[in-house]
Amino acid sequence: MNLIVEREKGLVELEARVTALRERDAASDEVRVLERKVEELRRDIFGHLTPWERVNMARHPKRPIASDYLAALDRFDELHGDRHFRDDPALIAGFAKLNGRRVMVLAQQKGRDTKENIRRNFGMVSPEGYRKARRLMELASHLGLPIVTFVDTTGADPGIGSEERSQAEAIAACLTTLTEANVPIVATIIGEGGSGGALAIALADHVIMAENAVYSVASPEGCAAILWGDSARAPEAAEHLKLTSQDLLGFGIIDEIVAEPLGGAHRDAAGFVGRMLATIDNALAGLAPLSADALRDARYTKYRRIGARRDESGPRMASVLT
Amino acid sequence: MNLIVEREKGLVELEARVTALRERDAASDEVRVLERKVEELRRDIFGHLTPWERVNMARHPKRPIASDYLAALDRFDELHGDRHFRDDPALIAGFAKLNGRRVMVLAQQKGRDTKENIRRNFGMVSPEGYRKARRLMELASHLGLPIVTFVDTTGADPGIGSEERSQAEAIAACLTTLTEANVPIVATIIGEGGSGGALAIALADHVIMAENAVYSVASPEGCAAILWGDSARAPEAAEHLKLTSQDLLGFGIIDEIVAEPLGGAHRDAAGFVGRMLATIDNALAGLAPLSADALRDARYTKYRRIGARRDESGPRMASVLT
Amino acid sequence: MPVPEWLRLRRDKNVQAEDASLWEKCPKCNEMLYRKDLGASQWVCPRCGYHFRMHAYDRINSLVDGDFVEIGTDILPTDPLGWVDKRPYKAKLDRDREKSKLSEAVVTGFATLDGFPVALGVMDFNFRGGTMGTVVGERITNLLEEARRRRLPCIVFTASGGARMEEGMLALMQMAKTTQAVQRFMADGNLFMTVLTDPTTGGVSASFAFQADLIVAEARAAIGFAGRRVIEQTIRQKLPDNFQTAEFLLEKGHVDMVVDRRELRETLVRLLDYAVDRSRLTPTLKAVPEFALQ
Amino acid sequence: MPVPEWLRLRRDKNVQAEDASLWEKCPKCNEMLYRKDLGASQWVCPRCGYHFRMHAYDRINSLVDGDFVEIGTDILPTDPLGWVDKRPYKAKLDRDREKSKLSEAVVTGFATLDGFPVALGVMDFNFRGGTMGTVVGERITNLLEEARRRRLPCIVFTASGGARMEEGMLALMQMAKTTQAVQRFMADGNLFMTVLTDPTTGGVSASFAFQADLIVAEARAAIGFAGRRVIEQTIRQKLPDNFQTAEFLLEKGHVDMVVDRRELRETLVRLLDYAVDRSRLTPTLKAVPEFALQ
Ligand SMILES: [Zn+2]
Ligand SMILES: [Zn+2]
Repeated sequence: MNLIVEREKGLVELEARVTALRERDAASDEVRVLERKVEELRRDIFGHLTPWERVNMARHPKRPIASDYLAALDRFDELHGDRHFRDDPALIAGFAKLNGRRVMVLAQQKGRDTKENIRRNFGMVSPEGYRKARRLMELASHLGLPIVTFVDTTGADPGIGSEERSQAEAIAACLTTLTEANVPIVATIIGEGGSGGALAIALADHVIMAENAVYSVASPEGCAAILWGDSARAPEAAEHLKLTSQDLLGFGIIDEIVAEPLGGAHRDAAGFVGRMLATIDNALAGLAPLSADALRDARYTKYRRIGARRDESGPRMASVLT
Repeated sequence: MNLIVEREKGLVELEARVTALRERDAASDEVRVLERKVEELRRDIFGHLTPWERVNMARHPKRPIASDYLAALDRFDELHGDRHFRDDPALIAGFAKLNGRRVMVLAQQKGRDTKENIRRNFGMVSPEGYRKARRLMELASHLGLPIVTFVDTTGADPGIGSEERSQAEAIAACLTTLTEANVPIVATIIGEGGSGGALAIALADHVIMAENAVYSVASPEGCAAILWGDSARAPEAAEHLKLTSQDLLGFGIIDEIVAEPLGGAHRDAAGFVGRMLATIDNALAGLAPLSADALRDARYTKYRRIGARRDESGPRMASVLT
Repeated sequence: MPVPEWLRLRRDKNVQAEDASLWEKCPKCNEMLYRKDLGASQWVCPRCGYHFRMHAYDRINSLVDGDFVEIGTDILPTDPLGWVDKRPYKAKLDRDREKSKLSEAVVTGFATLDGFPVALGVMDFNFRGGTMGTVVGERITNLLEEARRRRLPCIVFTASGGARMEEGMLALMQMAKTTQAVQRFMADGNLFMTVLTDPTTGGVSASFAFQADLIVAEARAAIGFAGRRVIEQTIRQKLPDNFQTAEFLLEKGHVDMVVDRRELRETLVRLLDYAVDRSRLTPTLKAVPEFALQ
Repeated sequence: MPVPEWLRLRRDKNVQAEDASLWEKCPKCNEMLYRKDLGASQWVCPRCGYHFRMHAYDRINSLVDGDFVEIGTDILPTDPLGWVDKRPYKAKLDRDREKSKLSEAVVTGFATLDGFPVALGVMDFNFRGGTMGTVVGERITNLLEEARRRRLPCIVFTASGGARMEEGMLALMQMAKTTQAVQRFMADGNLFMTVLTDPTTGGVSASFAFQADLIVAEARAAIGFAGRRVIEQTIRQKLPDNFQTAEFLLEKGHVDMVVDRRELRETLVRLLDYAVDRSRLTPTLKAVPEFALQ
């Protein structure tokens, strides 16, 4: 069960009571007292989220998912298929208009219910999905359309079929194609950004993260399993991984955070989605004047400097092994 | 049963007898008489091959196949796989040296026996094979290596899996990649050149054809089935299709013919293979000085002029439909 | 072969194949349909949505804003192989010309779609089963070259049984020719779109049809490389009903979208609107026939 | 962390991990093998052909003609996240450094192979399971940039459990960094080759490992994206033995060839001979360390 959903229960009840009372008599003392209590409760629950609570927030069943963002665009027309093997429903892609701007959108799509989650493979993309993404990145380059991505996945699909069709190659090819792209790229981390499966569509000129989204080298469960052989220690791993938006802004791995309402994006989904789209539009406006070469050079430098540390006192050519 | 194999039977017997006799007494009258008879028989059987006989010659079970040419190269190292789905044994590809020249080789490979034919799918290439070819055409372009191809297929694989993985797209992509290639391309038709499945690796700067090879818009069986609903009328279709090397040289669809010994390439396989390789080497030498742009322009023009017919007396912009 | 037919065609927007009967039976729901109504409904059965194969000029009329400036009408078939089977190839051409009111299996030209100037090619199954011979290859190539010169988007509707047998290897070489033309066209940054209609197979599918930036398939169209019968003979079993349908191909990832004919024009306009920067079209490109006659 | 180790390494060509025992048991055929013999046979069991994991310096010694000029030794790990679990990350690094006689999980530098000057990177599973953190990412990137400047072919031997958890997202970003470096390197027409050794998974396989012009897999190596255990947990069944082996990948078309370690050097030289025009190498590029120190 989702931690946040658990905690919200009392709050949601109380909020309903306040609404009901307010309808009867908005000025009553009882309403005012309860309103203050709601406020306190909210701050109490959501004021200082731990990393593990953020992970739960990012996985909240009511959190806006890719389709909510797509629905809020001026217009969206889905394009399908990798032209070779399959259309992967875990990755939605297509032409869109965002504030009148023509763009190519790539999005990892979870389901709202079990049935859709099965169809969407819980947002875990298969090689075909990455190959569709790659094809459309190239089309965007060809047509001069900026690329906008929505990242929301625990990680790339780890199934037999995905290994048989080279998940590794599919992800590497996406990274290569984003490196080559001659158009602006804006990536958003809207929920979970898990591992290479997320990065495959997040190598970008500008990376925007929802305040309570998480973005990490591995899912906390995966990290705990790898390091300690025990995925139940995920909360502890989350603590270590520095996967929150604030952490990542500090490291220069993301460029911008879109604040969420206290209690999470789902508490004002339409408002939050709108702010996210406006933030994307703003980033695109900033990148629009840049030439293809300038974009690619800046993109190279952006990633080039992450983790570059040279002990300048040491020798450059250290040793000759004979 | 192969028509040529049938006809050869008496001849092969007679030749064996001559050889045996000659060992005993090379100068005997009997030997001379028989030698003359062998000569006559050869001319009788092979002197004027009909198109259908050529089809049978192209399919002769002893005819040199791709692996015979590969074995005669200075060196060959096979490269595998489309990087996505499968390594297709019907299409062999890899680095080679030909008279010291570094080249990329792509070859359709039939089997010598039933077992190998099943493994090689009778030389009918699947989408994965064409995608491997395409990948290595791109690698050749990247490394500046000329591309040499050996065509020998009844046609592209017509199976369910090939349709499911878009045989059409795979062939079209090969044609596109050969169009873009910045290196010389020499194609050889060594046996059967069947339809789009052959052309996929035969769009080239210089096309060489073995004298008794055939190259056609469809296999004679396929053509007869399409036009008359009766594949048994293949001999008749062969007559119509203008699929012989002489016909195609006349149309400007191939550039050069390598003569075969009377009775077919298999009657002097090593010699013929050597002459084919020398012819390829010669063509490569001719193309080597050309720049990438010059190659591509000449390639464009070469195919551009095939079937271009304009009734100059007629109007250029004919009609406005309102 | 001069142009008299075209003059007639200008007047009759819903010209159809030789069968001049007033009624057509829907092969899916068996409804008897009045041909005139069918023409008005883009040859889609109003009862069950069945898509009849459509005549090239009907197709063009259903798409373009106003004028359609046809080009390539001076590219006409000959008989390069001197082919004679039951009848001479030339006689087959004559009959198809008569029957289809077409000079060959593709019509090419310029038009605007909701104001977007485009180069448009439309193949027609009524002429030699939409097979690609030298004329189809040359007209498509010519269209792409003219579109490239003008930096116009190009849309080709495919409908083809494959390569034309009666032109032998000259027909096969049109795959190479058209592919090269598409590659050059696209390398300049131009948009190439194909709409795959029933049926699209063989040499056409394995060249320009599947080479496009965007591939739209018309609902329920049969699309593939090898013919259904060939595959059935090879594997010696019946194929499932949905095999090689547009919907099957969508699931297998081969096409960008499947569109009902009644929504096709609107979809193409929307795709053009995404892919082409309308503001960068020069004024002379906005009107037909001015831009086409440059 | 200065360089004393390297000085020691120069003298001992077959340096191995901390276990200094004289004997090693073959895990496949159970033969007891004398370590010195194993070193001489490139860590391949002479009885059954089992490939032991190989130390980076052993690997380099088994490949290069003479000198190996190491670069990037001044790129050294820090503890960017301040990670402490059972032990602090820094302590883990210290232990691995001691145990493996390596300063990090990849060794990079220049050498010649049968006269071909190459940029060479060799990962080592003995250091943090060959995981890619900032140092691996930076050293690989640095190697590619230096090779690009000199127009040298580049060969990287991979051996990796994936991204290094203890460096968090900074580790993941090395996928982007190395991929970009490879793309730039290859865009200039240079040759990039990878040799996938046991094991190659996760972030390394999904970046530079599978991005190469030529991908050689060492016989029987385990190669994939997701770890075997993760997949088994996901699908809740045992995987077949050959799953994710080099041989399995060859059949599935993912790698160019599978090579026995004993034939690896010869194979790489042959591939270089095809892919690189030896005559165009300038004389200064033919010798080490002159060219490397430019
Ligand atoms: Zn109906
Ligand atoms: Zn052993």
